[in-house]
Parts: sequence; C-alpha cells; structure tokens
Amino acid sequence: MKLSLHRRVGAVALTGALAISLAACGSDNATGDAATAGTDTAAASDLSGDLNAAGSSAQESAMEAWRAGFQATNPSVNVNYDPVGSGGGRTQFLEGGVQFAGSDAALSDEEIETSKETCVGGQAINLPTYISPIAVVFNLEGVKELNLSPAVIAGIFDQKITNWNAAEIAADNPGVTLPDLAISPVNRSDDSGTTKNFTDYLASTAPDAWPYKADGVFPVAGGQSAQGTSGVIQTVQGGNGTITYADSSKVGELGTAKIKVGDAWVGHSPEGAAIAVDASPRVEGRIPTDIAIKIDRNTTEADAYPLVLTTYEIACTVYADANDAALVKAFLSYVVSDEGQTASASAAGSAPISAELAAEVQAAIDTIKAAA
Amino acid sequence: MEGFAGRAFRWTATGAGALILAVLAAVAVFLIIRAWPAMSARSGELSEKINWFPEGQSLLQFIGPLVWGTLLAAAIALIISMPLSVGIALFISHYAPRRLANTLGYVIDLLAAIPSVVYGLWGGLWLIPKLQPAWAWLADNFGWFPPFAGPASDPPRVILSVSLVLAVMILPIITAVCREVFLQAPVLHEEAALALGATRWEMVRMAVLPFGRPGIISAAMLGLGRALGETMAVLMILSPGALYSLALLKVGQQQTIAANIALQFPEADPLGVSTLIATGLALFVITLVVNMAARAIVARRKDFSGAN
Amino acid sequence: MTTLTPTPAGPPDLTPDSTADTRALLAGMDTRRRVTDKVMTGLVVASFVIALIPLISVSWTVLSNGLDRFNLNFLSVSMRGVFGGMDAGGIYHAIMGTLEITALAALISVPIGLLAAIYLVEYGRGALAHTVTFFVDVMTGIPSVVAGLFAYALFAVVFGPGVRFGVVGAVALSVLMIPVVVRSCEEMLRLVPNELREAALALGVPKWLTVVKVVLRTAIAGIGTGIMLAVARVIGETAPLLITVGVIDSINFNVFDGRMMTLPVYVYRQYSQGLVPCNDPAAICIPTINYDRAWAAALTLILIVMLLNLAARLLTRVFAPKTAR
Amino acid sequence: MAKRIDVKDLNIYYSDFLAVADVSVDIEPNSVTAFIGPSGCGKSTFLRTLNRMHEVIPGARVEGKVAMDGVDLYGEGVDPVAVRRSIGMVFQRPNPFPTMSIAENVLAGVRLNNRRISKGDAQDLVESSLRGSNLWNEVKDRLTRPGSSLSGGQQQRLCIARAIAVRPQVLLMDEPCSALDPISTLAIEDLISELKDNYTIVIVTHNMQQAARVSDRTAFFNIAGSGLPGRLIEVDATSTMFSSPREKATEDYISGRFG
Repeated sequence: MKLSLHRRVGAVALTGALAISLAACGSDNATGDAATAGTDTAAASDLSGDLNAAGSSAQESAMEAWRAGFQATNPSVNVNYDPVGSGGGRTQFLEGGVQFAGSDAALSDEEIETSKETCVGGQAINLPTYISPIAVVFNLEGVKELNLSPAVIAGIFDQKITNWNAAEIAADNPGVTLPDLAISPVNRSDDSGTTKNFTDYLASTAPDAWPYKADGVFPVAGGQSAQGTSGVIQTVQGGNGTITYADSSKVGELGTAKIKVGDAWVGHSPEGAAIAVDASPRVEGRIPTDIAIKIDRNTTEADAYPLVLTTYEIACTVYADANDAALVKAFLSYVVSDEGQTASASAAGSAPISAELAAEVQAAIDTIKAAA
Repeated sequence: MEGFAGRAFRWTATGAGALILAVLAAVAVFLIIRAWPAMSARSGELSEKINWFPEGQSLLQFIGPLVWGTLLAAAIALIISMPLSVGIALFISHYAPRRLANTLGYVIDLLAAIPSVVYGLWGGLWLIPKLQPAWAWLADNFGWFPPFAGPASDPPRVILSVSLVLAVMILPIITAVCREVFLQAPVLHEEAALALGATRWEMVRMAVLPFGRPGIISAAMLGLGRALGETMAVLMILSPGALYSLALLKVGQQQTIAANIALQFPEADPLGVSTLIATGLALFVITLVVNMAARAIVARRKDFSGAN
Repeated sequence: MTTLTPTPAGPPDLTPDSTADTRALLAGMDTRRRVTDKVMTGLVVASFVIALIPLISVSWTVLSNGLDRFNLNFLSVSMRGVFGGMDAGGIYHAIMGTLEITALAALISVPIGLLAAIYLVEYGRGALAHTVTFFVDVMTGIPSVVAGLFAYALFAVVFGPGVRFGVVGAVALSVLMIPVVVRSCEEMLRLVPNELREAALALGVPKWLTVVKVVLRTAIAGIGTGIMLAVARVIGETAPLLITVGVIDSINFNVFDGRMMTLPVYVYRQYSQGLVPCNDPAAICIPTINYDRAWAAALTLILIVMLLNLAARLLTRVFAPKTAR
Repeated sequence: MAKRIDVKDLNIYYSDFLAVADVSVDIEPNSVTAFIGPSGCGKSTFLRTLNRMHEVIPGARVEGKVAMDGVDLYGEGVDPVAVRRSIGMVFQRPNPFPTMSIAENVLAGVRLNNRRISKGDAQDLVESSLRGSNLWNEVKDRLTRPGSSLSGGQQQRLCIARAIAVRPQVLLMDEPCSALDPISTLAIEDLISELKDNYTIVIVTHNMQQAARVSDRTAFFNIAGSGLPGRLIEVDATSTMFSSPREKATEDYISGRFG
C-alpha cells in the first residue's frame, strides 16, 4: 500500500511536471522570425485582438501569405481564416460569425439586402483583392500542354467526350500523340466559387455543348469529385487520364490546357487574367464602393484569359465594434498594398490587381468605419 | 434509515442516470426540431433554396440514396472484416501459443484505439494509389458480377476502397470483443468436445462459436455502428454520387450520410443545415434500429446461451 | 473380443496380428475431418496474417512518414506565420487544444458517467434503471458527427450562429464519452463482490458510505482504466471538432473564447491542403510539407493514445488486488 | 468391445514439473477400476493421460507407455483425436453443450464422424444411448429442450449418454458424482455397474464408499509432500484393498487416519 501510494504521488507529480513543461515550451514563433515574437517594437502597431474570417478555399494560399505578413508587423493580432468555401464564408459573414469573408463570387443583390442587418446601418461591399486564372489541368503521361476549345472542354466535363484520342481533341492538337485512354473528369464535390466561374465560362462560351447554367454545384453526376482545390488536384495526381479545373496556383507539375479566345490559343497566366478583368464591366446598380466585376467570358482582347476568377473580400461599411473596424481596415489595406499583392503573387501564383483597381479598392476600404 | 447524506447521494446518482436520458432526449428533440424546417418544406422549396439540393426532389428522395450508400459501405466493410476478425480472435484465443497470444491481444487493443482520421490519412495517401491494379483486375475478371462491373475508376476513389479502409478500421474493434468472448468460452465445454474425439476446429465449432455467438453479434453491431457513422475516412477517400447503385468500382455512385454532412455543412445556409440535420436524424434512426436488432438477437438466444 | 486375464502382472503377449484392428482404430479420423481441420487451421492463421498486413502497414507508414518531422521544434511551436512550402511549423497549439478539450470533456462526462453507473449498480431498480441501461446502449451508437451537430446548435442558441470555441467541442465529445464511461464503470462496479457490500452494511456503515469507501475504493483501478480508455476513444474524434471548434494556427489556451486547433483536425487540415505547388523558385519550399506535417501529427496523436492505454494497463497492474483471481 | 489398458513406467509433466511419477498399472476390460487418494495426488492428471486429454494443457507431456490392447497410445501413427474417440470421458461437473438440445447433445460426438446420419438412425441412437444411461424415461418427451434445462444428475447422465453414443472401448470418469446430490449419485452408481458389461470403466473418486461400492479393482495414489510428484502406491482387487492393504499408507487413508 505504501509503495502504491508512493507510485501514485509520483505519477501525479510527473503528470504535473509534464504539463508545466509542455505549457512553458510552446511558442507561436514557428518561423524563427524575431518580428513574429513581438520583439521588434519599432514596427509593431498598437492593434490587437482577433480578426476572424472564413470563406473561399481558393484564397487559402494567398490568405496564408497575407496573414503571415500582417501578423509579422502586428504581433498582437490574430488573423484566423477558415477556408470553408465561398458560400460558407458568405453565410457566416451574413450571420455575423466572422468579421469579413473571402469569396470567389460577389454578393448578390439579395445578400446585400440581408447584410444591412449585420452591418449596423451600413451594408456589405465586395472588394476584389486578387484575380486568379482557373487552369484546366490534366494528368496525361507525356503530354504537358493541349489546346482545348470551350466546346471540347464542355464535352469532356459533360462526359460526352470520353476518350483522350477522340476526334474533337485531336483536331485542335495536330502533332500531339494522344493515348487511347478513358478521360476521368474530376469536379469539386462541394459548393464552390471555382465551379461557379468555370460553369459560367462554359455556359457563356459554349452554350450548345454545355446545357447547364452557371452554378456553384457541379451539375453533372457520376464523375470523380473531391473536396476543395487541393482535393481535386490530389485526385488528378492520383489517376492517369484525369482532368479538372482548378485555381492555377495549385497546378504544380501537372499539364494545363490552352483555351481558345477569339481565334487564338491562350494559356493561363496572371497577366492574361488581369487583361480579361480590366476589359470587363462592373455589376450594375451597386454603390460606388461596392466593386463587383462581371467578367466578360467572350472577350476577344489579345492575350486575355477569360477563364478567370475574381476573388473578393467581403466587408461591412460599418462595424458595431471599433476595434473590428480598425482591424478589418488595417488588414485589407495591407492586402491591397504592393507588399500584400506581391506576397500573394509569390505564395499563390495569383495575378495582382491593377494599380488603378487597387487605388479604388483602397478608397473603398478607407470608408469603413465603426458605428457611432 | 437513511440520513441526509445518504439521501443526497442517492438522489445525485439517480439524477445522473436521469441526466443521461435528458441528454439523449435533448439530442433527439434538437435533431427533430432542427430538421423540421426541411421536413415540413413544401415540395420544390428545398431544391429552390439550397444550392446543392438536387432539382425537383423531395427530402425523402434526397435521403434515400444517402441511406443506401451508408448501408452499402458499412455492410461491405462488415462482410470483409467479420470473418477476418473471428479468425484473428480464434487465433489469439485458441491457436497461438499463450505467450504470443497475450502480446497479440495487447497489440490488437492498441490498434483499436488508433483514431479514424489516421486510417483516413493512411487510406488516402498510402492505400488508394496501390488499389487501382487490384480493382482493375476485379473488373476485368469478375465484371459479369454487377457490383464489379467495370471499368474500374482511376484513381480508385470508389466505395469498395472506402469499405476496405472501414473494414481495416473496425477490424481491431470487432477482434477485441470477439477475443474477449472466446477466451471466456468455458473450458468445461471445450474439454467435453475434445473428449468426444473432436479436432481443434470441431471443438471450436461445438463449444466456442456457439457460446460466443451473442458476443460475435454484438461485436459485429459495434463494428457496424462505427462503420455507419464514420465520417473522416469516407470524406477523405470517396468521390461521392447520389445513386442507388451497386457498382463498387465506379466513382460518383454513392455517398454516406456522415460524409455528406461534413462535406456540405460549412457551405450550408440555415435551410441547408436543417436538411443535413434531417439526414443526421436518419442516421441516428438507423444506428438505433441496428442496436435494437442486435439486442433482440442476443436476447432471443438467451435460452440456449452459456450464461447459467 | 478380449478375454479377461486373471493375472494382474504385465500385459498379455499380443501378436501384431491381434493388435491390427486396435491400431486401425487409433490410426485416425477420416480424410474429410483431417482436411477440414487443416484447412480451418490454415484459414485462421491466414486471416491473422492477412489482417496483420494493413495493421502493420498503418503503423509503419505513420511511423516512417511521421518520424521525419517529429522533433522538439515540431512539438513546441504553432503554425502562426507558416505558409506555402516553408520548412517550419508545428503542432504545439493542436496538442494543447486536444489536451484541454479532451480534459474538459472528461471533466464533464466522468462525474455524470460514474454517478450514473453507481445508480445503475447500487440503486437502480425498475423502469428508470431499465430505460437508462437501454438508452446508454443507444447513446453508444450516436454517430460522432451528429454529436457535433447537437453541440453546435445548443451553443448557437445562446451565442448565435458561427459559434466556435473549445467548450462546444468538449460538450460534443462528452455526448460520445458519457456512455463509454457508464458502461466501463458499471462493469467494474459489478465486479465488486456482494460479500464486501454486505460485510460493510452489517457493520452499520450507511449505504452511501459503503459505496464510496468500499465499492468505489475496490473498483478504483478498473474505473481509472475505463476512463482512460474512454478518453483514448474520444481523443481522436475529428468530425465533431471540425464543426464545433474550427481551426486556428496560433496558440489559444482559452477554451471559452475563440477557435482552437486539435490534433485530429490538424491532421485532416494538413491532408486536405495537399501538395504545395512551389511557384517561387527563390523561396525554400518543400512540396510535401503538408503531408509530412499530417503524418507527424498523426504519429503524435497515436503516441498520446498509446500512452493513455499504457497508463491504463499500468494502473490496473499497480492497483490490482494481489489476491484476486 | 471393451479393451484393456496397460500403463508402464509413466511420468507426467507440466512443462518441467514432474506431476506424477513412475506409474505402472493394468486396467482390465469389462471391469470398473477406481482411483482413490488425497487431493493433488495426481489421480485426475493420470486419468487424463489415458485418453491424451492431458496434452490439451499447454506444456503438458508424458514419458513412458500407455497401451490399449498392446498399441501404444502415444506411439507413432496414433491420432490423439482417435484416441479420445475410443476412450470416452465424463467430467467432474456435468457439461452438456448449452446451445444444443438434449438430442443434439447425445448426437454431438456421432455427428463429427458421420454428418449424414439418417433421421431414423439418429432417433434410434438417441434412444438407445439415453436408455443406456437410464435417462430415457425422464427426457423422452422433451428431447428438443436445451440440455442445460435438466437437473445436475440428469445432466451428468446426459453426458454419459453422449459419451457412450460414440461407442467407445473405455469410459473414463473423473469424479462424476462430486457435484451431485446423494440420489443422483446413486443413479449414476447403478448406471456404472450396468455399463461395465459393455465397457472398461475407470473412475476417479474422492468417496471411498463409492469406490468400494462400484469398483472391481482399486488403485491408491499418494503424494509425499507439495512439490513432489504423486505416485501410485498400490493396486489390487477392491475387496483386498479395503480389507487387507499391503501398504501402511493405504491402510491409513482408507481407515480415515490420513493426516
């Protein structure tokens, strides 16, 4: 009994010691960067608190870079981003669960109406923060590049064109040896902005071959599917003869398609995407600080790549809490700054928004305020 | 004579027992209340308002394929793992040398405690890439059997792969219970069988398996329950679909309730959440039925059980 | 057949001829039975070997892939400021989150579970006891994702939608943990021989003191083991935490406010982030960094679970009554 | 059909522990041989070596020779399963298979060898075996009830019926009455006397009166102290053993002066 009592005490002491040492040795200084630890007081701001956001998983890479950069100069601020998807982000934002949302699609008129409740006395605004080409990505041994017209892409994803050596594909790709291999189209299994932009592109450019309307949920059943951008890319990597559409930042070593714009074949590139966005009109009927862009999928601008996704941060014009307002303003200002745009371009392979657009967005951010 | 302390203690204990009922009632009531908007929605309202809700379907039409997928995945997992588990349990309890058996029993216990997300990780990253040739072979040689109809999808993010991972997952759980039961098989009956001139297998069949049958059934139900409710492994592996399909080697055919909840929950608006909770309610009812069926089977055999 | 031999000394001389049918009698069973026995032995051993393949493979892949990144730095830093293919980041925040939430879940479920078990074993009679027993069984079957939905909605009523903090997750885990605790405690309490109770009662000790001082003390090792196994069971739950606690990449010790990271969710998150494309040749970038972290975190999770199991075993051994069985 | 068993210089081990040493005894056919002796002297252990049940326990083994009609039971070409089939065994506690009915219990051993026994043959065998164990009249109306529904004495007779249904040469009984009440004991003892017409019977008993009542020959086992092997002290006709044993130890034990 005495022995077991000793053992008991010992065990408790050991557990306690373990807990204390565990609690003592942990740190948020994961990168070994002194600024993160908060020692660089000169650069440090007086901002503090939690900034919670949720939304597009396509924004994840960029958001990681932005958060790292912002938190380095604002060590007392925690910026959290939950990449639940654009729809989830918008829902959480409208319900007041997060301070801003990342979304691959601008808010609809209806949603803006709803937002007036959340944004005490103000409303939600769409702020484009980067543009990203959506690449048509495939895993085909020995083939790194293909020319695929909108109608062919539509045929493939509608499961009408089922083999890589189909005549339709071969016609646009003289000189490429296409294998006799079944095509496995891979789509997103979750509701996503990428899918919405992709289906919008197909519906606008190849209405005959794509009988569906633009939708965040992929309309064709019976194919491979996976959750999130990483999920579809992982699936494409895992199989031979697979093809998907995904944010170009995650493409990696996989082969990508050139799409037909006018009469030319254009590959995905940040520059091409920026040209397509600049050539597109705004959504009508919105307040001046709400910068929602309606991409012109049928643009014939030289070198434009209209299979593109404009990503938005959605914020309120008025916040109930002053600190929330200050944090949102500071963070979004960082995002549209040169530094922020460079960081996301490097981390996510996205295209920076043009200087004019950035200035407009910054002006809109400056109007964000706290409720009196 | 019960003093104040005694009464207080008794009521606290009774309260805790009642609290369990209250918690369960809360879960059930909440599920029903939260699912009500979806259950009472007029026809067409759901597909109109919820992005991912299939066009023109009612709630029941939506839940049906999910229930089918859930049952299919769990049933196949059980078919794969059940004989193996009984085999392992027998090996540990009646075939292996005793010292080895103790070690093995311990190892199985540890494996039973490995979190499902680890099995999902293993299935997604390690197993899936290796399964394609096997499934292709199945489709080529047994394609005449409808469930194995080809062509096998590549990558094999199919229901059979999911079931295989689920089977591996529930294997240690079923084995642990079976082994425990087999070890309790009375030596008296084992010796009776042996003394009648039974071989080792005949002894197992006469004395061990009949004695262990209720235990085997509850082990199976435990495993089935786990497989029915498993979320992560399915979410991480399957390419979902929503069909009443038996095709085990093709993608985009089935989806399970739990994985569908985890997949759609983040994107769902209030009505969507309500719909998902309605599916959760269906899952809850299924596990309830499975549980009660298991108890009924065990109870019916009480007459002939070894418990006396 | 044989004749009674009057002489008790020694066996009679038997020629090989006369032993022939005895020999045949003892030579063995027919082929069918022999083959059946051999085949079944083969199947039993084979099933064991077959099942070992995936189980060893799980352990081996986790170990071999996880050890690469499993080091002190990985255990002691969070993911704050880590992005892309950076060769950095750790799981300290996730370990703390998992430990806190699980401990809180245990804090909620152990008293309820233990008291309910005491009720069932010591006081429970009649309809209520039957109902409780039945519904504890039913509760064991609650899918974890449903438990998560329940906790989320419960707190959403008070804190509004989008609520995500540690306590919500702990409540979800409690729903899963309570029935396991009740079951194992009940079993342990029933193992305490009735003679002990009667002896104490006969000495005039009130019933509640008998329960506390005699029954609980006798069963304490078993109860401890049961609780540890219950903890090990819920510590790896992913789906409910994904819904209720969310994700974060910084350290958060406060279970009452803000998202927390937990180990299983961390594993899932890293898995679903997939390969890093490494677009910027200037930066240090490991394409598989997310998977590497997922494996290492999975290894840590398994180690924690194993440690709990080992502790449970040790507890049983240390406290086991020396005379029993 | 009864056969004789001759044991020569048998040593019985549990792993390295010598449990019973140097036993030589002849067991006559169509007779009842009783083993008596104090607890732990190895008589049950010895009994279990006669049908190779001993080796079921891990690490257990024997040295020496056990021959049935001149054939060594531990010799080459002998299958332990066949040995147990030819030499039936009844245990201390009645152990009918709980999941089987009374009839199924009787047929349990028979079905092992002959799966396709016809329904008529099976019924005949059940009846003859149950008659052989004096149980028929008590259970003939409830043959489909579980075996465990019978009383202790009935269960034990059911076990005897089960054992004789496979038509063994020898029947080993390991304290068959120790768990039974006096009336059931009497029924079993009567049965033993009847059974010896057809079988060679070996019975281990604690009860000397029982040995005196049912056996033709008696063997006395003793143990010198704990940790030492049990030994066969003496074996002789029962009447001789109980009236004028050769050994002092036997006399002490039989007259109750055993310390």
